[in-house]
Amino acid sequence: MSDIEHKLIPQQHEMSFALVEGKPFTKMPVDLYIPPDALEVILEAFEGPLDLLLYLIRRQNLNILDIPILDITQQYVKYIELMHQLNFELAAEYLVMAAMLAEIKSRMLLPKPQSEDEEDEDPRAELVRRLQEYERFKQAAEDIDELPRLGRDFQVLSAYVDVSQFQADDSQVELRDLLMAFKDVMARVDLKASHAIERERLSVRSRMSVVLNSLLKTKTVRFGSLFTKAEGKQGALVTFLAVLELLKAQSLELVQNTPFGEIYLTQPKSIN
Amino acid sequence: MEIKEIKNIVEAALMVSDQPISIKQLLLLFPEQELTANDINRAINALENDYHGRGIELKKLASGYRLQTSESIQPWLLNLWQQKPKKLSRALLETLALIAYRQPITRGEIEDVRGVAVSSKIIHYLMDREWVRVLGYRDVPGKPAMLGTTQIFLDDFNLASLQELPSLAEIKDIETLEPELFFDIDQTPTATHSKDELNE
Amino acid sequence: MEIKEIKNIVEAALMVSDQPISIKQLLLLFPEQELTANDINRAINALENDYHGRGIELKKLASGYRLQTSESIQPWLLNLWQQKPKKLSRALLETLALIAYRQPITRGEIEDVRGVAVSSKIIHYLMDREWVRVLGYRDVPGKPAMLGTTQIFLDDFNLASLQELPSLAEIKDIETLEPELFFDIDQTPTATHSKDELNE
Repeated sequence: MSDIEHKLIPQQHEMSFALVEGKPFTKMPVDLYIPPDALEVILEAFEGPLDLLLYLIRRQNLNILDIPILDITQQYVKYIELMHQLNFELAAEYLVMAAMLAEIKSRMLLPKPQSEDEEDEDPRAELVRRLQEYERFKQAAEDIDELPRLGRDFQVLSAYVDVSQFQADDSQVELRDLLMAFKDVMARVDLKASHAIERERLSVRSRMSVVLNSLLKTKTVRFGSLFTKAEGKQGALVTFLAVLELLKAQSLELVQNTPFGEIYLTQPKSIN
Repeated sequence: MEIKEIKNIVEAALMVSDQPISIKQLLLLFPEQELTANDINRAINALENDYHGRGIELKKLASGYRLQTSESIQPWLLNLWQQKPKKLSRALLETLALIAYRQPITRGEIEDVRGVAVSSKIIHYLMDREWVRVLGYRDVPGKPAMLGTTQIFLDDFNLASLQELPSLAEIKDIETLEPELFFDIDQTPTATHSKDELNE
Repeated sequence: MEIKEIKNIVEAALMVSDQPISIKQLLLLFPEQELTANDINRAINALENDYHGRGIELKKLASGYRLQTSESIQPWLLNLWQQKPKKLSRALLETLALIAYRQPITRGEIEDVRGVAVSSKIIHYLMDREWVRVLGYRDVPGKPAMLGTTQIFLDDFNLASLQELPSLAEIKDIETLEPELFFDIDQTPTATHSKDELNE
């Protein structure tokens, strides 16, 4: 019984944040000296300048509300320099933070204004607020990581069920769901580049499918048969553009056996 | 190790898997205990007894044991299935939407837009439903398949032709016209609100 | 209808579903019997008793009941799989935490708090897991998407509601700094503190 009980206790693995030469690092180094080959992995373990700053403060048991700004700035800049020397790709955010620290330091050196307005706030106040705000979410992230998680800490039971009887009523999907999915995915693409899909483009696209579909059935299609009077000029144009697009993508080939003879569409030879 | 504990672990393993598990595999559950096939068999027998007269049964198949619903219970389950169609996953819907709007499109292109890999399971599902088919192969290295939608896709989505798919601008309009339709899908907004209050 | 029979059918239904099932849905199993929510609740309670001391538990979530393995059994079950479950990166967890606690939140706001850019890969991953969704768009230039968590996030993290998230640490104000605070300032609230101890 004792055997199983021991086994049943969920194992707490100490989080190692970096692997150096195969050996896991579970703690940040105590002093500023870091073995040169380890620096990169350690720096990679920082989630940005706030994280690095927080580490410097916590490592020395400094009070976050009363940071010795000179000390911290010097240490921070040393780290930045080390990163620089090692050609470690430095995110711009780290440099912005260095500038911010320097600014706070210089403001603290200035004599305090005489007026007793509310404005003579501690120059560190904004930084302290941001550090605390970051720290609480850093903690929240750890807390969330400790919540029992599906797949890692537990599984959902799934007894086998013979679905053949259920096939008739498979999952349903509404056109609206599909449209919303498309809108969302396009919104995400728009984050990177702003190009919307227009109606015209769509009809060329869908006509490309129609053309390929007819090729699947018969292997060769007479070029002229792609066009119908009913669709008018615009329809003909769309079909023509679709064929050009497919040619460009080398998804089909055009064959003409005699000059001015009938043109045929075929599947590209390389595929057959 | 007591038979009861072995039984509990074997049961949980069988329960989370809808594939049959062999005795040999079940032995893998206990890498540090010196158990034999005999021990596992005893646990299996005990489980079989437990399930007697229940809605689930332990079925012995060629490749191992599988927990499944007993036949007597199927008609009841059917009631639930008919009422509650399975919801398709977001990844699946997005993949289908991209195929519909951007066809012919390769899997790689879908991945480029979505920023994540498209699972084979999704493609298989779409093909099983006959919503999507391979239209041809692109003549580039790897000869990727070009995917497109089918007639059955149009039928199932009540479309006469692909031209009937609304443009992106029109989709945005649907949303503003019927906002309530899109925000009652789950209860998060309300829950969020009260959480925020806790934070203030 | 006997309670035992109801119990068997409810159990089988919970076992085959990979999503939580509500009492209301469970009632659909019995279209011709005149059962009430009370009958279902009694069956649920009986099941809970059955599972006591086994590797299985009945979890009550926002959207209903779900049968799952208990955490104590997981280390055993992991022996069966070659691949260990993937760890989530700190960047991803921090982003998820901000979305969970601060929803609706834009990507820019997440970046403000974290002090670094949020990679698109992380957002895509969160959306692909269906833990995060776009709740709407903020009416400011650029119309940034407002992100929030989903029902699936709650289900996958074993939470019945957002209220069950661990509480956030408090923010101390530099203006109210008092000398005696100097000594215990580092001890964030007790809940957090005891968590830390577990990690050492």
